Amino acid sequence: MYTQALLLLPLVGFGVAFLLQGTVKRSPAIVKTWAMLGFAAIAAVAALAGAEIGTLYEGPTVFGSVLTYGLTDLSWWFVLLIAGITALTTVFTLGSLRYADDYPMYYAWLFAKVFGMIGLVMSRDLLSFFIMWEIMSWATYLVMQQGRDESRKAAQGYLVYAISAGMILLGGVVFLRTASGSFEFAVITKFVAGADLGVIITAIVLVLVPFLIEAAVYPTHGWLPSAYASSETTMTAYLSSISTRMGLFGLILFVFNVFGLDVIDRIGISAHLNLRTLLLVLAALTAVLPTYTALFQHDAKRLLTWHSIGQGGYMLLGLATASTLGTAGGLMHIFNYMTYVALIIFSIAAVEYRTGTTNLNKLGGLITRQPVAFLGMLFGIIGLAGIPPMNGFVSKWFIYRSLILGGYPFVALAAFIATVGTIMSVYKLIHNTFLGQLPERYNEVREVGWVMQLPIWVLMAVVFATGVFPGTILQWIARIQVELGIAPIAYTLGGVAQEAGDLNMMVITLVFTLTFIVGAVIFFMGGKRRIVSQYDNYAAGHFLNKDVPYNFNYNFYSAFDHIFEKLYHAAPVQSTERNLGRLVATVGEYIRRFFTGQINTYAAYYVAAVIIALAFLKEVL
Amino acid sequence: MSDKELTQRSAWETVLASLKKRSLWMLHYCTGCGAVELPPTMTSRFDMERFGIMPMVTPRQADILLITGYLSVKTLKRVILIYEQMQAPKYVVGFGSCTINGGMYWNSYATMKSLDRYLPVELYLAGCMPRPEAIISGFNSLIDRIDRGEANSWKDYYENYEFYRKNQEHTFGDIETHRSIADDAQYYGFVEVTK
Amino acid sequence: MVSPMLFIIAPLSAAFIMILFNSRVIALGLSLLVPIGLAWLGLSWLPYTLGAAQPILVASIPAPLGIPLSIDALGAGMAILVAVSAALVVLYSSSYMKKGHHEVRYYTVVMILLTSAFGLVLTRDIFNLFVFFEILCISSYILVSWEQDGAALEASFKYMVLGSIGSTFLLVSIALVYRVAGSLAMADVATALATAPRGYVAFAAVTFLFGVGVEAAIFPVNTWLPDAHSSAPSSISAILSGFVIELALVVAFRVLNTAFAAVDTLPLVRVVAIAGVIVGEMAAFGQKDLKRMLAYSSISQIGIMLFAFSLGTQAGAQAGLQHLLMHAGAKSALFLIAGYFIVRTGSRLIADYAGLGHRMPVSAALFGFAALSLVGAPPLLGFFTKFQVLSAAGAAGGFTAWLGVAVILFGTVLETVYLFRVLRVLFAPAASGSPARADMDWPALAAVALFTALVVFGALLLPTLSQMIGPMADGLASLL
Amino acid sequence: MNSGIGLIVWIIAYPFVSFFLGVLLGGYGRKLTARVQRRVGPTWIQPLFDVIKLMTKQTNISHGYMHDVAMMMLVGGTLMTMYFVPVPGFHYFSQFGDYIVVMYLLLVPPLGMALGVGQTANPNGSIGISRALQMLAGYEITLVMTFIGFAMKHGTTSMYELMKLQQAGGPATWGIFAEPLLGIAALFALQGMLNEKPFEVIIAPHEIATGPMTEMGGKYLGMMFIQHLIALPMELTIFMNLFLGGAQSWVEYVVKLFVLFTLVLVVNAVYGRFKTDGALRFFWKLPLPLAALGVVMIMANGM
Amino acid sequence: MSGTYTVPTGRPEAARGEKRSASAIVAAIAELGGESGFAVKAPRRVEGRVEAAALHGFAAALRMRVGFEHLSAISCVDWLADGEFELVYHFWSYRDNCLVSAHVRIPRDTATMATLTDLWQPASFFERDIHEMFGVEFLGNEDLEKYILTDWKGPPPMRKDFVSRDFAHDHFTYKNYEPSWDEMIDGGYYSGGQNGGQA
Repeated sequence: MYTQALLLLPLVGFGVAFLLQGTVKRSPAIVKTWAMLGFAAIAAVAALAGAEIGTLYEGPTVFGSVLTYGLTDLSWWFVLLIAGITALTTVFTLGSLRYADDYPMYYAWLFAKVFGMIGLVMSRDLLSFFIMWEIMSWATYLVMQQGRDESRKAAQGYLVYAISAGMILLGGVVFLRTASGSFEFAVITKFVAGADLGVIITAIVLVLVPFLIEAAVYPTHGWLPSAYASSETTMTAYLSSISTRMGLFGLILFVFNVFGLDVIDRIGISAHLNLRTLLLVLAALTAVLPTYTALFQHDAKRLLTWHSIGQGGYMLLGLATASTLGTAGGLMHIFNYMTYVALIIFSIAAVEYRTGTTNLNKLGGLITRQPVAFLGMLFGIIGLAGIPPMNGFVSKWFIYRSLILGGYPFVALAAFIATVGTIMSVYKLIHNTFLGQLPERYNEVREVGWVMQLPIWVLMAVVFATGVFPGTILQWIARIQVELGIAPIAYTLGGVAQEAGDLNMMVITLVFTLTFIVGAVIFFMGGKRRIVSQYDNYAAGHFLNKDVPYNFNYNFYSAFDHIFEKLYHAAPVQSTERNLGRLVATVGEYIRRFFTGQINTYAAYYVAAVIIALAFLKEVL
Repeated sequence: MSDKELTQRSAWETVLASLKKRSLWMLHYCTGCGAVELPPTMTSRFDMERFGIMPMVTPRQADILLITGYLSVKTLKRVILIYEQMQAPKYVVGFGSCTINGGMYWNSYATMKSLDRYLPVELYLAGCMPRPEAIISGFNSLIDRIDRGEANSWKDYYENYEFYRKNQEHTFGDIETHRSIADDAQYYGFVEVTK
Repeated sequence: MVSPMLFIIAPLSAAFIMILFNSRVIALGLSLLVPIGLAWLGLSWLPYTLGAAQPILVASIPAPLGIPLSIDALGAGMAILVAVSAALVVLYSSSYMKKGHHEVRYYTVVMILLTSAFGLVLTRDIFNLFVFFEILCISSYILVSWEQDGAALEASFKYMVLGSIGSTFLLVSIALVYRVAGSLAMADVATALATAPRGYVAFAAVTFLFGVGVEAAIFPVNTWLPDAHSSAPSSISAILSGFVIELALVVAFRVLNTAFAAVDTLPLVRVVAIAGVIVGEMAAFGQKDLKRMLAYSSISQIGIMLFAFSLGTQAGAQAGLQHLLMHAGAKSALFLIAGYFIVRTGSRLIADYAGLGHRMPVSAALFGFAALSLVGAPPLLGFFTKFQVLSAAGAAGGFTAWLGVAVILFGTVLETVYLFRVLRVLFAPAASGSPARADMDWPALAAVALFTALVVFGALLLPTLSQMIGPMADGLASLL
Repeated sequence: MNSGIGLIVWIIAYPFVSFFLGVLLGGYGRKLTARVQRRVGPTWIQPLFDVIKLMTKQTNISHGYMHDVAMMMLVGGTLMTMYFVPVPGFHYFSQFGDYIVVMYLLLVPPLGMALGVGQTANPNGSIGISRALQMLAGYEITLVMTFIGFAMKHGTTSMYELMKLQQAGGPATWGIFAEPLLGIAALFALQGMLNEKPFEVIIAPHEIATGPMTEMGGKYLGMMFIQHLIALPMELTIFMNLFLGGAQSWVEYVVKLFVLFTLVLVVNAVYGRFKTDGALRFFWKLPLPLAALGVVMIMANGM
Repeated sequence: MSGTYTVPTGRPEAARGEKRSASAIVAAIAELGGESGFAVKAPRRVEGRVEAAALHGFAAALRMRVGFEHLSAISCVDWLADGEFELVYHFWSYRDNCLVSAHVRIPRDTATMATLTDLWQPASFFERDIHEMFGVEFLGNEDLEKYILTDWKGPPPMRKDFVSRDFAHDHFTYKNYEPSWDEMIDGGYYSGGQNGGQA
């Protein structure tokens, strides 16, 4: 009963929000309360739907085959993630969405997107999977294109990628349908197991490439930064945390469940150089290059969108090792990343709500004015950088262990290079926003209201709790691994107990608190200390005041600028993207010239056509 | 300097003083010609690091403020700012005759005649640029004074701040150092809380 | 039951009555009434024709001499589509056409076009087919040149020249056929041609194909279409793209499958179809003028339908017909909305529509939904029909089929880009201050809304459609 | 000392032992550098006097609560990492966290300091921190490459296991002799990790007024000194465990510490300072390829 | 000549051509008309008096027509006895490697002079310096504010009638090396902060 409700509620929500769009200008409260109610209900139903795992439900019959949907462990995990983050984002938007009339359809499209995602995650046959995939990508386009014209241009970029991904998938669906005779996953699995190599390769390419495009893996990530960064900040949080992971869900579902791991491994030269190694290399590139591009960004949101690509690379790294630890790391990283990226972007939204800008060169010193936002971002960046005691560390530790012991040293090195890049760009983010001198124009900035603070506190608690007690999350992941046919991870409440050295986050955090207390004791043993104003500062004898600009924000990592200047501006992926677009336009122009506009050429075409047709038929006869 | 400090020092303070004297970090404000005498004192020829004295870059980390020459009105403003940025206990060392009585520029309209009217000076090193031996003997006497607990001139700045402030104002008017010495004095308890 | 002959008589007589009274009100009333009546007539005949084709006795003259007409499931279906589209377009024209610009003549020519359309569907006699075909072409030339400005005249002139070349080829083919068959009825022709020498039949088939092909906008010979559709008044472009081209296509295919069955022309048609899709999409990609872009998009959609029919399988025919229905709805809606965009801004260039979406929110939304369906976004009708076409191609198998699938998929990506580029321009921030609402007038809005409703909620009538589509698809291959 | 009362006593005593070792090492370092410059140099326990002077400063200025918490996090973080590094006779905590954990825990103190320095709102400090993080990309990546090579070779990422393997096998299996390429690369990385002269651009007194320590006065600077004195032996021990086979007895441990530190100091005493991008280019041109070559060699002749 | 002015840039035409001797330069100056008192003082030194009012014209002519494109300095001499300031303008020619110094006498109490900043931008620094140290008013030079003795309230110190020693004595208290016995009692010798409020 709950499973149907999971699909029905977003639809109803969409309908009502669609009708309420007119009221947004006069009183946005109506739409907001409706949205809050709707998403809270979805979250509640998602929690309760756990009981109905495994039962299949019949949907409408299309083209003679019944659309079936239902919950499995993997899909329930994703449904919970979707429902949770949507509810939190909506709570945040209650406070942050001031200019509601700029986004009349904000919640309507959000409902549509949730419907698409939940449908995708719960679909149990190929056709319903594809229908929900298309609905989701269209809904994502509609969600992105709201607000300023800049976001519409970026959404257009996303649309090209999403539609080409959708069409390749449609090709794959048709191919599999004709080859295996039906849409059910079971039939397809049996067919693929028996099929010869050629068929498998085409099926895998046609099905997996769209997921890589949606998950913004390295060569196909061009659309993500501008699309996510130009939409409204809370929407950036929502998109970065969950929207790109649908591609990963597809990957997990098809690689582990539908095609099965042994079929995937049949493609490739040797046990060490097969499809999974290709995925690993792609994942490593995805992890490293976007993270170092994030270093050069001047806008906070754009910096984080580059990170969402980078962290997507980590998840793919974990999954592509297909070992117990690796997949556990990948799956947990999806959850971890969702929590702390939402936390960071919410605090950026809080800063933007008060100061009106996210330009890292203009901000500074807001720690004294917005301490809660600072704390939120602090927890977030510790998680993003993967430093204990936050949860980001646990999943990264799994991924490193599996890569090193799995015999991929250089991929492990690439992962660590990405971590160093993350730490650098993450510190630049918190330094330029909260630390340094407070510009005089932000003197009256105050903390944001409790509505916006609530999600920040909740996420901080989640990031810390799952960091110290990773067992709570690992139990879900173990059940998923069993369902995917991988040996489940031997988890304890504090981490992992394995023969090759284990991890216990509880002990690490306990030791950290004790040593922190020792540090505090030493600190308070010293003399009295006095907090002084920011202008009472060493400036080689110069007198500081509010007119003296005394911040180091611009060009924060100048050495990297020197070294990677040319590479960054060459931006290989974006330039290939532009050239491709120009190529299609010029070819189109030449073809259009076929329609010359003079009647005599048309007559010539006519005669030529008849003659060629006759010749064609002659040799056909 | 009230007499109480001189006589009744607890055993712990005595031990502490003997330890603290072994580490003095010096911020040399090289105005005038005095700076040229410091390299030989610091490097291998005389090596003042034997006594734990090390040149330091920022006032926050320095204990000794070595003013090595005459002070004009403009440089005095900077010296006051740096002095107030230093952490107590801090010792001003006047270096050369220019800081004692204006030295060669005794009749100039622009240079300060005696340093101690603007800052509590712990130690003067006489000489129209004293030689490294003089510097080191001066520092040794400073170390002995710290050991005996007599090097408390920095308290004088807090206790008689009005005197120093008036002289400073007389010279260059008001400066904005974003800090009030009177509040500091009461906060740290160098002066009995009047209000 | 009322005789199906009414399909031909009613519009013809309505045309003459209108000319007689020469009053706008009567003309509008009649041209609304007749299509609605015929639509009802088609609906009433549909259940009967599902079972078997119903021959019609013309003026009670028996078979050998009388004009052989018969209405089968395909005929009834197409008749309903034509009637409904015509009714909606006339409703749209009532507020779209400028008042007093000798409108009566406009409606009479539309009525004549309708008669020829119904005639084409019902006729079983090859010469009769040629006559109705000529009436259809001529009325199209007149309607295309309706704006009387430079572009329209030049376009209709080019259309006429190509059309006449096509008619001569058709006449040649009929002559060849008549020499062999001795009779003009398609049934006799089919039996006669079966025994004729293959080269001879091949030549007749090719000339026939490219004869009708001009009107059916088959790839090499559809060069008139971009100019004609873009310079014709939008209501006419809607009719042309909506059902005129499709009608010619269906008729061409019916004759090819039956009369010239001896010669397997399907591979040729498939190659032409795939070429049509690619050329249509690529040409539309760089377009600056909205109606020209939609015209090129029609070329590619026709290519898709032709590709579906050319598969030769039952599933292919059904998919083609469903796609035809969807395209009629979506493309007509797009053309009609484009018409009002031009009326409101006075310009045909997309760039000048910046911020128009804020002034005409409802029509922009309808444009969006129609585009979504044309591109094949679930849960709209477009998705199901496109999926049918692709799975039929998949089932048919063979290299050209899979090539067709790939081309259609690539074409859809291009189509999405250039259609949603228009939407982005529409909703760009309005240059002027608060935009005054200047939406379409209510009759036009009603017509467009109905077209879009057909397309958006089309998925709901899919189950009922699937029972009827079987016999309709058979109609393509039988002459009863 | 790994169970029961011995453990509790050692947990309490270990920080003091480590601090004292740090003071000795620090004093020895300044003495050695002085001797290289033909100077007498301060007493052996000069760092102790510095720390006492700093901690007993009567006025201290702070720039906010984050500045204070950062100092506690700095010293606390280092102490925490210290417990996870096995020393002769004590490896209780190694079972809860392997070398990857230690590598990440090593990042906690710099992050804490960076946040504190950030709040002091002094651009010199920010420039220093940005240089410190950029240098991280230099030496840390080389160190990790060497570690990955070893972990892959022995199939375990736990530092204690690696140390035991090397102790069992005797000096021949010590990291620096068994895998010379990795050993040399790690030495360069150690020089970077300890912020010694060729890679000391972070402090750079004349250029950015001691970088991060610009606004640190009184007990704040004292806390940083304490952290430095505790971190010094720990970082040397990490290198020793991975490459010199750790130490069974305390005498061997102290001797190895001083020998290793002398090697680092001698290089520090005579070299000038790289610019930041110069240091990075150096690390990516010599040590990293060296380490990579070492790993390739390990993979070549089988796990 | 106040108000915004555009400073001519680039080399004047006359500065090109081959090198001339000092006497040739004197001849060139003579034919400028007006001043005739210029004479060769040393192999590469030409000196002469110019009236205050005529200086600006002379300077412009010297630059544009004779080719002396570089004003190297303006210095001021205080003739207390004659009650006059003597402003010396040093012009220099790169091509001739010769210095022309024009001496101008202006009355001491109403010391005003036309500015040369419209011909040479650096002239403003020389004029600000002289204004600060001697109190000469330069008409047409807007920014005559102090940049050396920023907090100085007293009269222009370089004037001969300003006695630095007397000013120092009444503004600064000196260390009292021979304190009388009562001063010694209250620590007169020890020059700490006790005695008097005077700086």
